[in-house]
Amino acid sequence: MAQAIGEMEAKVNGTELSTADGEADAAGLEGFSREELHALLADMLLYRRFEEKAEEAYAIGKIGGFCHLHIGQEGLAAGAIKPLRGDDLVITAYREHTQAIAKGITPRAAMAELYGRTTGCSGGRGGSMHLFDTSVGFMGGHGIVGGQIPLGAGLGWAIRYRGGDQVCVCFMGDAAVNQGAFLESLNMSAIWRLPVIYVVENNGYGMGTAFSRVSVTDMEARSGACGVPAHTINGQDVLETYRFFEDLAAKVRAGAGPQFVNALTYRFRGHSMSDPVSGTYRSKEEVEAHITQQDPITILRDRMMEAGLLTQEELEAIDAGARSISDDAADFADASPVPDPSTLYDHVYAEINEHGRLFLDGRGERPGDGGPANG
Amino acid sequence: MAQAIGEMEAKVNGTELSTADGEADAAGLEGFSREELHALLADMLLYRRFEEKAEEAYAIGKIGGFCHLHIGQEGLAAGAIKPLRGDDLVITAYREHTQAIAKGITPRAAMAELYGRTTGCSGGRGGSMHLFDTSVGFMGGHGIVGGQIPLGAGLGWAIRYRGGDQVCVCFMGDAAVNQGAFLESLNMSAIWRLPVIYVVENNGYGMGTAFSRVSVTDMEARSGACGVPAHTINGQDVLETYRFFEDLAAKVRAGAGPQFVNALTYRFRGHSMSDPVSGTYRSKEEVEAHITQQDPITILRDRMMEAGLLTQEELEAIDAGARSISDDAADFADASPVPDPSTLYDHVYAEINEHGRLFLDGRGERPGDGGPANG
Amino acid sequence: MAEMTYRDALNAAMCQEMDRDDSVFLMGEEVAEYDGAYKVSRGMLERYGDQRVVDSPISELGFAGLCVGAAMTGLRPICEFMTFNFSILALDQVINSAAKMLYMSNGQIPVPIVFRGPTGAALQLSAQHSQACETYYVHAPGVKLVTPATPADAKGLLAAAIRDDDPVAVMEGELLYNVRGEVPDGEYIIPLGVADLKRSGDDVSIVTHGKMVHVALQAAGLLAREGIEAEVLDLRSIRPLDVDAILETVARTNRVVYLEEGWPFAGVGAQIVSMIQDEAFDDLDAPVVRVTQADIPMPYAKNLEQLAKPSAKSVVNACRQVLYLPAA
Amino acid sequence: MAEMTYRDALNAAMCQEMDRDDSVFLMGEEVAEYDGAYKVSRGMLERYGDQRVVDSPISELGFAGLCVGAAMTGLRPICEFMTFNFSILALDQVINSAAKMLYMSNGQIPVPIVFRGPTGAALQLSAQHSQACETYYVHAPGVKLVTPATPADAKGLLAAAIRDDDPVAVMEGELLYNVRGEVPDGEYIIPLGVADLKRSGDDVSIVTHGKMVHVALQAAGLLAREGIEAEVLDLRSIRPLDVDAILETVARTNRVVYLEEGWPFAGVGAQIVSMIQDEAFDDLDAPVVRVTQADIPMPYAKNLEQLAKPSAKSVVNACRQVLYLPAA
Ligand SMILES: Cc1ncc(C[n+]2csc(CCOP(=O)(O)OP(=O)(O)O)c2C)c(N)n1
Ligand SMILES: Cc1ncc(C[n+]2csc(CCOP(=O)(O)OP(=O)(O)O)c2C)c(N)n1
Ligand SMILES: [Mg+2]
Ligand SMILES: [Mg+2]
Repeated sequence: MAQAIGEMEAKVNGTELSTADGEADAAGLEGFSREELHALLADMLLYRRFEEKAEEAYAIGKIGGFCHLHIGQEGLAAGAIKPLRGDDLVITAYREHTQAIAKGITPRAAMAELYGRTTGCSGGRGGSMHLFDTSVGFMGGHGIVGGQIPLGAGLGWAIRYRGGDQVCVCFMGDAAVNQGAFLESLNMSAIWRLPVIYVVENNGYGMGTAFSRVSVTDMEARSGACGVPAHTINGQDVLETYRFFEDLAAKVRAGAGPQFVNALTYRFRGHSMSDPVSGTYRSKEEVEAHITQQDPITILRDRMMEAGLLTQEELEAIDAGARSISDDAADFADASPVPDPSTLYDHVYAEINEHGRLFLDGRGERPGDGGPANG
Repeated sequence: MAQAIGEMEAKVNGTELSTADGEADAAGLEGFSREELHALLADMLLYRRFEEKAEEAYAIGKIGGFCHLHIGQEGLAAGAIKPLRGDDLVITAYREHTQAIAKGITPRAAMAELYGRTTGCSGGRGGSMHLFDTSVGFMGGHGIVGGQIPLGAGLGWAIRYRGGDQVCVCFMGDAAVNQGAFLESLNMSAIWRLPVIYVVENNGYGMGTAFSRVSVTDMEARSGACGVPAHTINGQDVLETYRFFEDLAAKVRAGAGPQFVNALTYRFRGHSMSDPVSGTYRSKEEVEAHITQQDPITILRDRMMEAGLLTQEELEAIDAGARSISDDAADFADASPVPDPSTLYDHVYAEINEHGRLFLDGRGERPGDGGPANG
Repeated sequence: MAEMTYRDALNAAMCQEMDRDDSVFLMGEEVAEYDGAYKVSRGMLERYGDQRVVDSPISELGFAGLCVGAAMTGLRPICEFMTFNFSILALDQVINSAAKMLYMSNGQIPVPIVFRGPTGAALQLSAQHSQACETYYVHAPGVKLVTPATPADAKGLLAAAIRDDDPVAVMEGELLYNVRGEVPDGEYIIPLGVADLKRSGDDVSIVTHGKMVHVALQAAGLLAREGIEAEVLDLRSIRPLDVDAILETVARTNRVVYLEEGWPFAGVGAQIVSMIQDEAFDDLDAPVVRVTQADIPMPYAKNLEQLAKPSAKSVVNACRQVLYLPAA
Repeated sequence: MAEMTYRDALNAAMCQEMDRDDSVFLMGEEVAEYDGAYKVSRGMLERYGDQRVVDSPISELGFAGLCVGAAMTGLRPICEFMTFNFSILALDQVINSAAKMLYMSNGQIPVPIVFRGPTGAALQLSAQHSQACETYYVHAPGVKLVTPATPADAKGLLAAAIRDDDPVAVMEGELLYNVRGEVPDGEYIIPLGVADLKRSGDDVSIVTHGKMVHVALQAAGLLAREGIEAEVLDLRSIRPLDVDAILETVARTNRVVYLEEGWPFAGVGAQIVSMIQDEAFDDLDAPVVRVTQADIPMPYAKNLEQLAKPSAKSVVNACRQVLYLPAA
């Protein structure tokens, strides 16, 4: 019953698109132009290099706090977000750097946010877990496990309320389905037929806890209680993922109502930069096996090469591009100013009342620091 | 898909035990002795008369606050609780007077609690929504919709932790399954195989909202997400209910793990004493039809009479007994003392610390009232 | 001016704003078909349809979060909690989403939402249904809070809350819904952050908010019979807070009682006292005395409940205390 | 006496109590196989098995409620929140179940539960992971709260909390886990409600709790260089509150600064100030000054975060302020 990691692997391996099978691979490329394939590869390589750069910057103290890398899961950022329209909305948890970039936040703005600089997409106030850019429909970056799920329902509500045909894609981790907010949100989405696609990035673990230890059912069963249709896809196969989301988004746009996607994937790094890659909860071997056999980038690369759609030189050029964009993002971030201390109290409230006092830090001045207060 | 009230009726009527079918009735009595049948009838009549007495007392201001009557749903109090052992635990919501009596709280102690008297089972501090008696395993009486569900899981946890073979029966209304606490609790019960029977008293409505308006699935589907087996029973048939719970409790005692029971029933009165019996949300006709065709007391009475196991005289005697117990309970309550004002601050904390101040009502005296404070 | 109930004034404010702005909608338990558990939204389903007046499942965390999400796109939800007691289930979305969103997003995402419903005790509803929830809402920066005490204030403050671009909690009172009073016709807005002197007096100041305003006025009446003139300052808005009005009344009478229906520990009154001692230390002729609910879960029994709630008598005695007079 | 970290002292307290009482168990996210997100429960799974050291799903409301339910039968759960930020999701069970159960049941059902985990900010964890949650726990009567600042206090207070028959929140600090100090060997209990004078001084009192004790001591060191002797009173327990110790230090120095890491509005400090002005009005030579987190959601950027947190410098200046000296 429990969806153990072994079973998950079996499923991932069970798809037609096993890397060992040349013919199936060729078939898997169908419907994508050479340019499209190159673009997807470039996207994923960028996400990978961006995260590696972040890792590096974290190690030398340029980035602080919690930092959760998406390495290994890039197929989902590209495959689920690239088929969306610009005015579609994405909301997600804290492992969101690459999703933010996929939706249109520039690597510079993303990296600068990780560095806590004014040029960051959240002005340095949000940090790694709270990237925002409403102009590209990226609605954050949320840190409370499950907290983004009702918000995602609300974004869908707003779309429907205004009669729009956008969709909202709401990502979450596998552990988030054990939060009550999941039930409440899926149920409301179902009764009001909201245009929301809930996507579980099912990497098999919530921190050090295997999903099979906190659930006796398969992930597919989780949305059935509320009547939201469930789908399982191989998130390591970016092409399958892309096609699936292209299709599903069209259906939801046309009024199919909320959907639940169980996207199988794997995290190649520790839970956050503070956590080990493996430990009692998953073996080194398990991680190694996934890195060698289930890397979404390798899978696409090999298939493109086998199909004669990618040369080693092209690959190197793409990778060099990804690296240089990431280096540039880091340089840009590093050269950007830190927030001005005088802005400390900005944006607590949108409307600074003419009447009364909103900020209670003393009589217009904080003891010691001299920070301002609305008097 | 939605389990509308019409469908619910169909199910209720679809059981073998239709009141119109004399033969099936006789069959339905199988396995119950004359004494047992009389006892169940007496129990339900007592619950009915008790609630009617409470209704009366509320009307003349002897009972205050919110008062939610169980009238129409007595089959579940008797059928689900009477088969339990004394050391089994019951926890429930705020519509719990008859469940409390079924588990062993005396009508006197229950009524006195409604009256807010010291002789009440919660000393007059809890009131209608918060009846408690740990000595009979009745763990309350809780007012936050869904709030008792994690508590019920915890009672089950404690039973398992101590290696006991009791079961915990945790009641809730149909509307409570939309609370996140429901998902979280059922999931934990499933992964830890807790000996808890979750019972939805499915009367089709949460206040004025039909279940079909807040769910696109049938109630049965609700526990599937977490892998807790679901059962649907006709809660208006006390014998079916009794047999079912006798059986299920034995299975759970033997280690079957948590269970989910969708017990179909109907509320004959308004949501609480402050609400109308019918309105835009359900018609007078609908209520009338249920009262005439789906009264658990009438159903049992008719079947006993048809089977020659109950005479009119016996019925009258039983009813007179029920009335006199209820009258006595009210008289007892009315004659009981109200709490002594000096006890106002008792039982906020179990341990009154020797050090420090726990109660912050001034310097040992509240302004004005002269209430005490722990100095 | 028309006389109407507090309940109808709230209804009028919502209708006024829904008429002028399509982005306003109302969601909550029983708000539509049932006309509201306390009939505050009577007739609104018929008038605005089921897309703008929406019955939610009993999922406080979920529907509050859904409303916050909708507000992130510029809609203006009115999120009704049947009572604020139940909103404790939703606090994560209030604090971690609504209150912090604007700051985390560097000003990109205002959350123009209203949370409203009754707070505090009614009559014998016992411990889980009688809680005053102000503290949970005002502790976090990013949320505003108003507590109308009269029908006119109900209309003006709720309308202002709906127009405000920040999350605003509007805490009402079950026992206030039937209170009648004059309410200005037509569009009527009371800016947040403006206290209202409900009664003038030179001897002592009773500062308070919400339904306790009526207890304060009653106490002032009793005091007047003894020749003591109490000023009753209704804060109306706790955040923003009309500090100037508080300091003025302190300067005028030099003696203050803070009255609230909630618990004392880290209550609103604690904040007000702390602010007064900080900013008007030399104006006080006696320590500020707080009158609050007894520091206990609300008991059911009528006599105990009465004792546990602030009464006019307890306010009178608190006033006498700050005047160094013996208790009455 | 042995030197150990705060983390290990907490571990020692839990082991001490689990050894002597089978009814004590530990539940929370990652407490077992992962040894705790912050390794506080290191080795406990191995020592006590998976029935007593239990990894929960990420279901804060659910597992907190489950623990309360278990406590209703007399078990003594230690319910770990990975951080108290996440416990906002569980507040309904803390307030409506744990805090009110004993009263509603007329004394029949004590709830001997411990809620523990880190509160407040660490380093650059941003708005949703940096909140000090004291106010949410102490506002409701029925809950106790302790905030150990040193390894010895961590051991003694956590053990006392586990033995206590009431719900006790034990708020720790991520930044405290590595702090080292002497800890008494063997069974060690510090009664709740006893403040600890961490430093003596005649000129000014810094009253504080939790990890701010270290900031206060740092500030006292700086002040000493200027010849100002500050007393540092660590409350250790917010509820029950050692009122006598506070009044004594007020009487001694007549000048008080309250320091806490949480927000000011209706914070713990507001309550303490209100209590002091009520009970020691004439002992104060200056208004009590509060030093708190800036009244904003915690920003991520390092420089802003530093500004937003109370610093030794801000405490020094607050002390100078109550001494009517110019800022340093
Ligand atoms: C409500 C809440 N509880 C706990 C945490 C701490 N925490 C952060 S991430 C995480 C694990 C989440 O796992 P999953 O949802 O599977 O996402 P993944 O990290 O695998 O992407 C936990 C326990 C939190 N942020 N919020
Ligand atoms: C969390 C919460 N939200 C709202 C309420 C108000 N309320 C009390 S009972 C009720 C309806 C519950 O319906 P259901 O669960 O079906 O039980 P029934 O009353 O039919 O027995 C509501 C909305 C509450 N007590 N708690
Ligand atoms: Mg995961
Ligand atoms: Mg119901």
